[in-house]
Formats: sequence, C-alpha cells, structure tokens
Amino acid sequence: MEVRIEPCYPEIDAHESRVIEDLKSSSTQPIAEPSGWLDEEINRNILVTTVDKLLNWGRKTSLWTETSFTACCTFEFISTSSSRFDIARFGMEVLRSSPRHSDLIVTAGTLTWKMAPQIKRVYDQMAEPKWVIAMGACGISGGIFADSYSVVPGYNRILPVDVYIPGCPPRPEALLAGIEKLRKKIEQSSISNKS
Amino acid sequence: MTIKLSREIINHSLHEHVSSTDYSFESEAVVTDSASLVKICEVLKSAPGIELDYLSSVTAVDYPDYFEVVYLFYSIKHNHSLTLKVRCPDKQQPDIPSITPLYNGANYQEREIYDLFGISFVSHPKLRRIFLWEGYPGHPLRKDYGIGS
Amino acid sequence: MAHSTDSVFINLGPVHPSTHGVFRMRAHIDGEVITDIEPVFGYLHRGIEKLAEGKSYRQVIPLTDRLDYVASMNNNLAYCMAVEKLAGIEVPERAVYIRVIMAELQRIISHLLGIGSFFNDMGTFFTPFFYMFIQKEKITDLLEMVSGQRLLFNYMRFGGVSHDLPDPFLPALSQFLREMPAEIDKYERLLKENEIVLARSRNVGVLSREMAINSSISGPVLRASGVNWDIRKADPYSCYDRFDFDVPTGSNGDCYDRYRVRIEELRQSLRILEQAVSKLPKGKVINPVPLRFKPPVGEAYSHIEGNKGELGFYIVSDGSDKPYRMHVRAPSLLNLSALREMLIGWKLADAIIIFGSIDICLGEVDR
Amino acid sequence: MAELILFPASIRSELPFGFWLHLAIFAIGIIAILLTSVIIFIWFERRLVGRFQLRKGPNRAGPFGILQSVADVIKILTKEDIIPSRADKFLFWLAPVIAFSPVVVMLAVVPVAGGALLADLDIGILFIIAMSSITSLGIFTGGWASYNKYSLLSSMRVVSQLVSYEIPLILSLVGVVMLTGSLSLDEMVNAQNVPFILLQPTGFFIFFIASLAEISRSPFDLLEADSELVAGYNIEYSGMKFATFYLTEYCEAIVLSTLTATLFLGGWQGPWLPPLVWLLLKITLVFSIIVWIRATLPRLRIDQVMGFAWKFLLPLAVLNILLTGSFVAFWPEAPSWMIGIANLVLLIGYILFRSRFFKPGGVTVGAS
Repeated sequence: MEVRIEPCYPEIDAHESRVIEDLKSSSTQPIAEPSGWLDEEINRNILVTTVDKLLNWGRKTSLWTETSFTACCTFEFISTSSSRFDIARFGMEVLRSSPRHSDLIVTAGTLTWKMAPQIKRVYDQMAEPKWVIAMGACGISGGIFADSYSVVPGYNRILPVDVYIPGCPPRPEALLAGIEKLRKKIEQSSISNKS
Repeated sequence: MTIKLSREIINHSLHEHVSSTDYSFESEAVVTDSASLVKICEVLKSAPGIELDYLSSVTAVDYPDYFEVVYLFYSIKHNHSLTLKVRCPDKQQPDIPSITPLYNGANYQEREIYDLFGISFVSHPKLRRIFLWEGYPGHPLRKDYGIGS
Repeated sequence: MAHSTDSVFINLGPVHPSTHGVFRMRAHIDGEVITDIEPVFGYLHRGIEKLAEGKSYRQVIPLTDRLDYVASMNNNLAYCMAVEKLAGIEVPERAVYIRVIMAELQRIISHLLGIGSFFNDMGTFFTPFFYMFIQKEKITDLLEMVSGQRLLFNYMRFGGVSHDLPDPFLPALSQFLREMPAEIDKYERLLKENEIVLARSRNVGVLSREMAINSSISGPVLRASGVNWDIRKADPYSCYDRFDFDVPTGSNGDCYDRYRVRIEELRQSLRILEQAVSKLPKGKVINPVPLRFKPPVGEAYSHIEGNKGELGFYIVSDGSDKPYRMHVRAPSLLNLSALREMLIGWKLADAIIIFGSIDICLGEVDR
Repeated sequence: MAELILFPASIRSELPFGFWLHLAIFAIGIIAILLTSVIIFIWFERRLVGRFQLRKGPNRAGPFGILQSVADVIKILTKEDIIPSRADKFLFWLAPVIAFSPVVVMLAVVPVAGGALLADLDIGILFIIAMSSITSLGIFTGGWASYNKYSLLSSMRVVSQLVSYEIPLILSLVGVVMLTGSLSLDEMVNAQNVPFILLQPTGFFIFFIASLAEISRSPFDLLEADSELVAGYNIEYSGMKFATFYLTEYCEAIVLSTLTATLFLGGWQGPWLPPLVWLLLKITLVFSIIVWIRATLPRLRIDQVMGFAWKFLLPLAVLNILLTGSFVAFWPEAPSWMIGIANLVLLIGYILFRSRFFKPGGVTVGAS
C-alpha cells in the first residue's frame, strides 16, 4: 500500500502566517460599529428622503447572504432558511457563494485567528453597501472559547458589526428578530451621508 | 466484545523479535521506548493470531517527567485491542519514530501531536504544523504553556 | 504531436460552499482532473482539549457539545462514559436507555444532514436537503423537549442524564417512529435509482477495504468499504447488546455505497429506537455525583459508535477536579486520512461529491 | 394600442411611416415585455421552487411577494461596481453586453400573432441559431477577463458544452423544417394545425434537452455549479454587470420557452383567447417544466454532459432526420398521425435500446 507523499508549500504557509500575525497584532481593539445613521436627521431633505425610501426598501428587502459560515451556528442558520422557518419569505434565500454578489455576512460560528484573514478578505471583497450580523456568543465575544489561544474574541475585532444576536446558538426566531433589527437599521440609513 | 490482549500472547509473539527488556507491562498497556517502537509495531501488525491492523488513535500526554505517546490498536479480524505507550524522557527535544509508513491513519494524528506538543516524529513524510499556523510560538498542549490568554 | 498542459493551482476553501465548513484543499488540477491535493486543517481549531484542562469535569460537558455540533449528544455520551469508567460510576437502567434513545436520534439527524448535503454537493438545489431538514426539525423538537436547547443539548451527566423525560416526549417519539419509515421510503423513491445519481456516484471515489483499515477510517465510510465493524456490535456499550439490529455494509466502497449505508442505518436506528422505547424501564435517571467531583488518579479510554465513526475520549486524571489531559479520538479527522487516495485522478466535480460522501464535521476535525 | 400590437400587419399599409412605426412599437414592446416578464418569472421561479421544497418562498415584498425581484433589481443596480485590479478592463466591461444583446434580438423573429412579428425573416430559424451561439462568447469573455481560476474553468466548460449541444439542437430542428417546408417562424406556426410536439416528439425531446444545455439550466448547469465553482463565470462581477448576466440567464430561459412554444406547441394558436395570451400561457408552461427539472435533478459531470450530446443525442437526431425525411420524400401524403406515431416509436425504441447499456438500480448495501 503505497501512500504518496503530500505536497508541501512552505512559501505559501509562511506568507499566510505573516498575514495572520499582522492581523493579530493590528486588531487588539474592537472596531466600533458603523453608527453614522444615528445623527443623520439634520442633513435630510425631501428629495433625498424619497430616494432613500426607495433604495432602502430595495436593500432591506433583498439581503443576499454570503455563505461564509464557520461553526455550530451554521446549523441554526440553515434551519432558519429551511422549510420550517423559511427565511425566503424575506427574499433572503439567495445564498451567494461569491462575495461580490452578497450584501450580508452572518458570522455563524467561532472565528479563529487562522480563519480571520479569510473572513476579512471576504468582507473586503464584498461590494458596498454591506452589513454584518454577529450571530451567537462566539461571534460577539468568543463565547465559551474566548480564553482559547487560537480564537478571536469576537468578530468585531476585524469587522464592523451591525447587529449582535446573543445565544449559543441563537434560536431561529432570534435570528429572524436580528434580521428584522437589521432591516430597521437599513431603513434609517441615507445615501446623503456615508457611514 | 473487544478484548484486551493478554500478556502471554504478546510475550509469545514478541520474544522472537524483540528482547524482553525493551518492553514492559503496566496495567493492561505495553510500555516501550522509542528505539524499539517500530519493530514492535511491525511484529504486532503481522504476527499470526494478533494482526493488529487498525490503529484507532494516537495521542500524547505531557507528564511532569516525560512525554508519553499512547497508541491504541485494534484487530478487526480478531476483535481484540492493545494499548501501547512510548515514553520520551527528553523534554527539551522529544523525538519518536513515526509509524505512518505502517499505518496511514497515524499521519494526521502524529502531525497533531507535533503541532500541539512539539514531539517530532522521525521519518514522518510531512512533519509540519497541522492546526496552528507556521511560526506559532510554543506548543499549546504542553503543561508549561498556560491556560487562557 | 503531443500536447502538454500546465496544471493549475486552485484553492478549494476555506470559504467555499461545499467544504462543509471551513475546510481547505490546495488542489492541482490538470484541466478538470485533480492531480494532487493537500488538505489544510485548523481553520476551526478552538483548542477544546486545552480549554478542558482548565475546567472542572462537569464544565467540560458543554465543550464536548461543540465538537461535532451536528450530534452533540453523542459527544456528551462518549465523554460521560469515559469519566464514568475512570471513576467507576454506575448508571441507572433508565438513564442507560434514555442515552441510547438520544444517541440514536442524533445519529438520525446526522445521517439526514449527511445525505442531504451529499445531494446538495451533487447539485440538486437544496430540495433533498430541505426534505431531510423537515424530519430533522421534528427530531430537534423532541430533543428540545428534553433539554431545552435546539442544537447543543448539554443533557448527559456523570451517572445518568440531567433530568427525566418530560411527559409528552414518549408519545411524540412514537408518533415520529410511526411516520419516519414512510419518509425514508419517500427519499428512496426519489433518489435511489435516479439515473443521474447513479451516474455521478457509482464507482466514484472508491475506497478499498485495505486502504480503509490502514487509514483508520471508521463509521459508515468504513462499512461502505465492506468492513463489518461497528462498535455497537464489536464492543457493546450502554445496552446495545440487548437490541436486535443489523450492521449494513457496502461492497464497492464508492460514494453510492456510502449514501446507501447511511440510509440503511437510518432504518436500523429506527429499529433500535422502537425496541428501546418498548423496553424503557422505570426508576431514577441519575446517580448524583458531587459538584466538586474528583475521580481517582488514572486514565480511561471509552469509545462509542458515533454518527461519523468511532468517537473516543481518552482522559487522564491526576486526582484533582480538572482533567489532566483530555483527548478526543475524532472520527471526522481520521476519516480524512484517505482523502488524497480517494480524490486524486477524479474530476473536480467528483472531488466535491467524494468529500461530501465522507460527511465530516469541522468542529470535530479541528477541535 | 393593444390592437396595434396584436394586429400590426395592418399598420404597414395604412400609415405613411408604417414600417418605422411597426419597428418602434415592436422593438419597444419586445424589450418591455421581456424585462417585465423576467422580473415576474424570477419571482415565479422562486415561489415555485419554494413549493417544491415545501415552503412558501418570497411573500413579503408587495402582494404575494411579487415585488421581490423589483427590490433585487434596485439593490443590485445601486451596489458598488467592482473591477478586479488584474482583470482585462475592456473585456470585463464588454462581456455582459455581448452576452445580453443576442438574447433580445432572438425574439425579433418570433410571431406573437398571425403575421405579427418584428422581422419576418425567411431564414428565421437560422437567425435564431446564429444568435444563440453568441451568448456563449460573451460568457466566455467574461469568465476569461475576470482573472479568476474558477471563472476560467467555468468559461472553458461553457465553450465545450455549448458548442457540443449546438449540433443536436440544430439537427433536431431539421425535422420541423422539413415538415413545414420553410425556415420562417411565421410559416411554422401557421403550419401547425397539429402541434409539432405530436408529429415530432423526438425532435421536441432533443430540442428541449439540448436547449436546456444551451442555457445551462439544471441538470446541465455546469457553468454556475455552485458546489464546485463557487459562482461560475460571473464570480467577479458585481453591481450592474452582474445584474446584466443575471438578466441574460433568465432572458435565455424565457426565449427558450418561447421558442419551444412556437416551434412545438403551436405558438400563438389556440381557441377563444387572444393569441398573445396563448403564447404567454405556453411560455409559462414550458418555464414551469424547466423550474421543475431544476428543483428535482442533480447535476451531471462535464464528461457525462459531453458524452450525452455526442453519443446519445446526435445519433438520435440523425435518425429523426432520416425518418422524417423518408416520409417527406417518399410518402408526402401520409396522414399526420402516422408520422407522429412512427416518430414516437423511434424515440421510445431508441431510449429502450440505449438503456440496455445502463444498469440502473441494484442494491449494493446489505445488512448483516
């Protein structure tokens, strides 16, 4: 029984570890969530509100999710999209695997430092406007694994998170409530100020 | 019922190939040193009546005085099992021969032990970190690594 | 005139729709054919084994939930059995039966998901997946009844289970057991002899018997290669020796056989469940152990036939209230040992199916 | 207005700018109907797939969720337009245009009522076949220009698959052409006293399967194979360019449904209802079948797809031509039911003959 020797790519590995180390050292503090929508009431006018209404309606009604799920919460997300809870009612059943097509990252699961550059890259590749939902305790703070040597304590170290959904894992109802929160938030955003 | 192999059967099979000082018994497990590991594995894998063809798991424990690598073998044919332990007293530069050429199933487990304990497996086909990235400082499952950040 | 082609280096994963999580393969492809592949692990390495060393024995149970998150009761069971073996704790008869019921329900969930995602990888646009999920949700409801959680149950304890079955559980389970065989027949009608399914999965990704044994493959993948090895039969634990059930084995070791073995195992699980429900004794469900529980110095290895293969826990105790070392014998990781042998030479589309037919869970691979 | 659209043949003679009026009305009408129906059909497909999967599908935006696709359009059109830094910028921009335009143009020769079509070309069928090949060029360009390995693989698949399926597709139409004696679609619809699906079941079978492959719908959706190629040829496209590709995909499906309805189901012909309504009903029927197939069947592998075209469909198409040709040449006055039955026998016989080589079913897993 001859087993062929696995190929080995030391240069790629070295490069990737450099990326991981860089990201690890540069993300010691949580990124604040994009909060420009809070004080935008001032610079509103009639024209922009009407356009805003249309755009925001379109954006909130068609949130396409990127399939970049990491761990346990994935199954609650899939449950939510399956026949019983049917996320498709909100037009969200379009799971695009390409980040260019998607609007929303649902961070379902624990993030490790090895995975962090990939998730950040996916987020960077997504086209604006884009949103992030931190789903589950691990997504918020690292949860039960926060003390571990390899786990990122919360997605907000590397991504600006819009909505946090607590739970380990959150129930589908909780996820739907979180999505509803995000839709409300989108409703209140405006094209006239860049968040 | 998976039965533990008795000392007599093991002694009977091993005495022709391995000197009896190279291994000892310790509560149902065979304990040996790194020098005669591969030889013992070869014998146990092919000896008639034993034929331990299935390597269930490989793991390591960091005891205060030595590293212990624990192998658990089954025989699918005879439905019996054997625990084999290898002790490695050198805590600075522990090394143990690899049994990946014999059992392909040991491949990733040995890499895992290398990654998390820093025990190097001599003549392993690809001894690189498996879970953590290259250049990660330290070996987390060692007792001196510390828990938590 | 001979044409030569360059092989292309391509990354499958870690963010890829069909790597079942965050697995990654660096593949060399020549046209569509895979010439070499290097699996890359560790994108979900959460250090569970290290974290366990810092927690008391009971606090480790929630950690084990998160190993194979598709079937967390099985992990609870294997861990509790290892600690019970270490400390010599007896389990009441009723709890033993409840554990078997939970483990088999979890096996059904896991196999349903495995089959569903296998067909998803084959490109069926979620339909079989959602059909399976409808049944999965019914079981989830059952398990939620007993534990209050939907995914990570944390139900088992040393010496039994955390509390008794609620009153509506058994009628609901019987209802489910009545409905499920017809559902399995429905899947069979839809998929078993579908021409495209056969064309895509038969004789694809063949894993020989010798290779499977030498690579420490276990569970349905091993049985599909024709090895009759099931820990429930080979080393009966809990009360599996009191049940009458069969071990399905394949003959070719291809993707189709792996799918068939899972379907047959669904049926066998239902058989076990029926017997377990009818024999379920009365009595207490836990022999309580103290909160600050200190097992004697020593070590114990205990294994069960998990949903994906042999799931074992190796625990070393130094007499304190925390495990000195906990090792998980993760079937998902070891089932990938022969991945390269199975993938090389097949087309890219086959590779996805072969990978899907192994049915791994990344939480368990990387731990 | 409806009068004008439904009976435009009269415009030409009566009005001074008859031809231009005709052109304008039809061009605008086709594009308007096509774009509207794409939006409705996307929603229709999502709802239908939802029903296949025992769930509801989009139902929140507007009544029954019918505005769902409108929301999608608004969102996609206002998304950031990313061009990868290493992409070929010009081709990257050009590809969606190349892919989209021929699809619309194809509708020019499809009659929506008796004599009512934009351009009554004598070579209507040839025009459609020529145009349908151009789309693959656009997809290939897009996949290549993206500088992405997945999209490159996908575009390679496009070329091989689409070129292979052109041949059975064209050959399957020869039977229809022989029965009609004309290449004009208008004539073809007029000739269908009995829908050609009854006279030419083999031709219909080949045409439908080959055109499923042409538009890359399941089970031939290899270029968008989600599970292996992530998103296929449009993986790097975002915003409006992605929308164009998305539009192309559905326009192709609608055009295919239209052609199937026109060539094999009697086009606009039908009692009681207006011709346009009949045509739309038939289009919806064919589209539903496409969605049904998509929701049911797994995907084939690339070599199986190619083998199916060359080893199975091509011989069948040639046999079909021989059979129909012999009728037309040697026994022109044969009753139409006889042609239909002979054709059906050919189809069933061929499938049974070929299926000897398959060994379906069989259980390899036993319990012990």
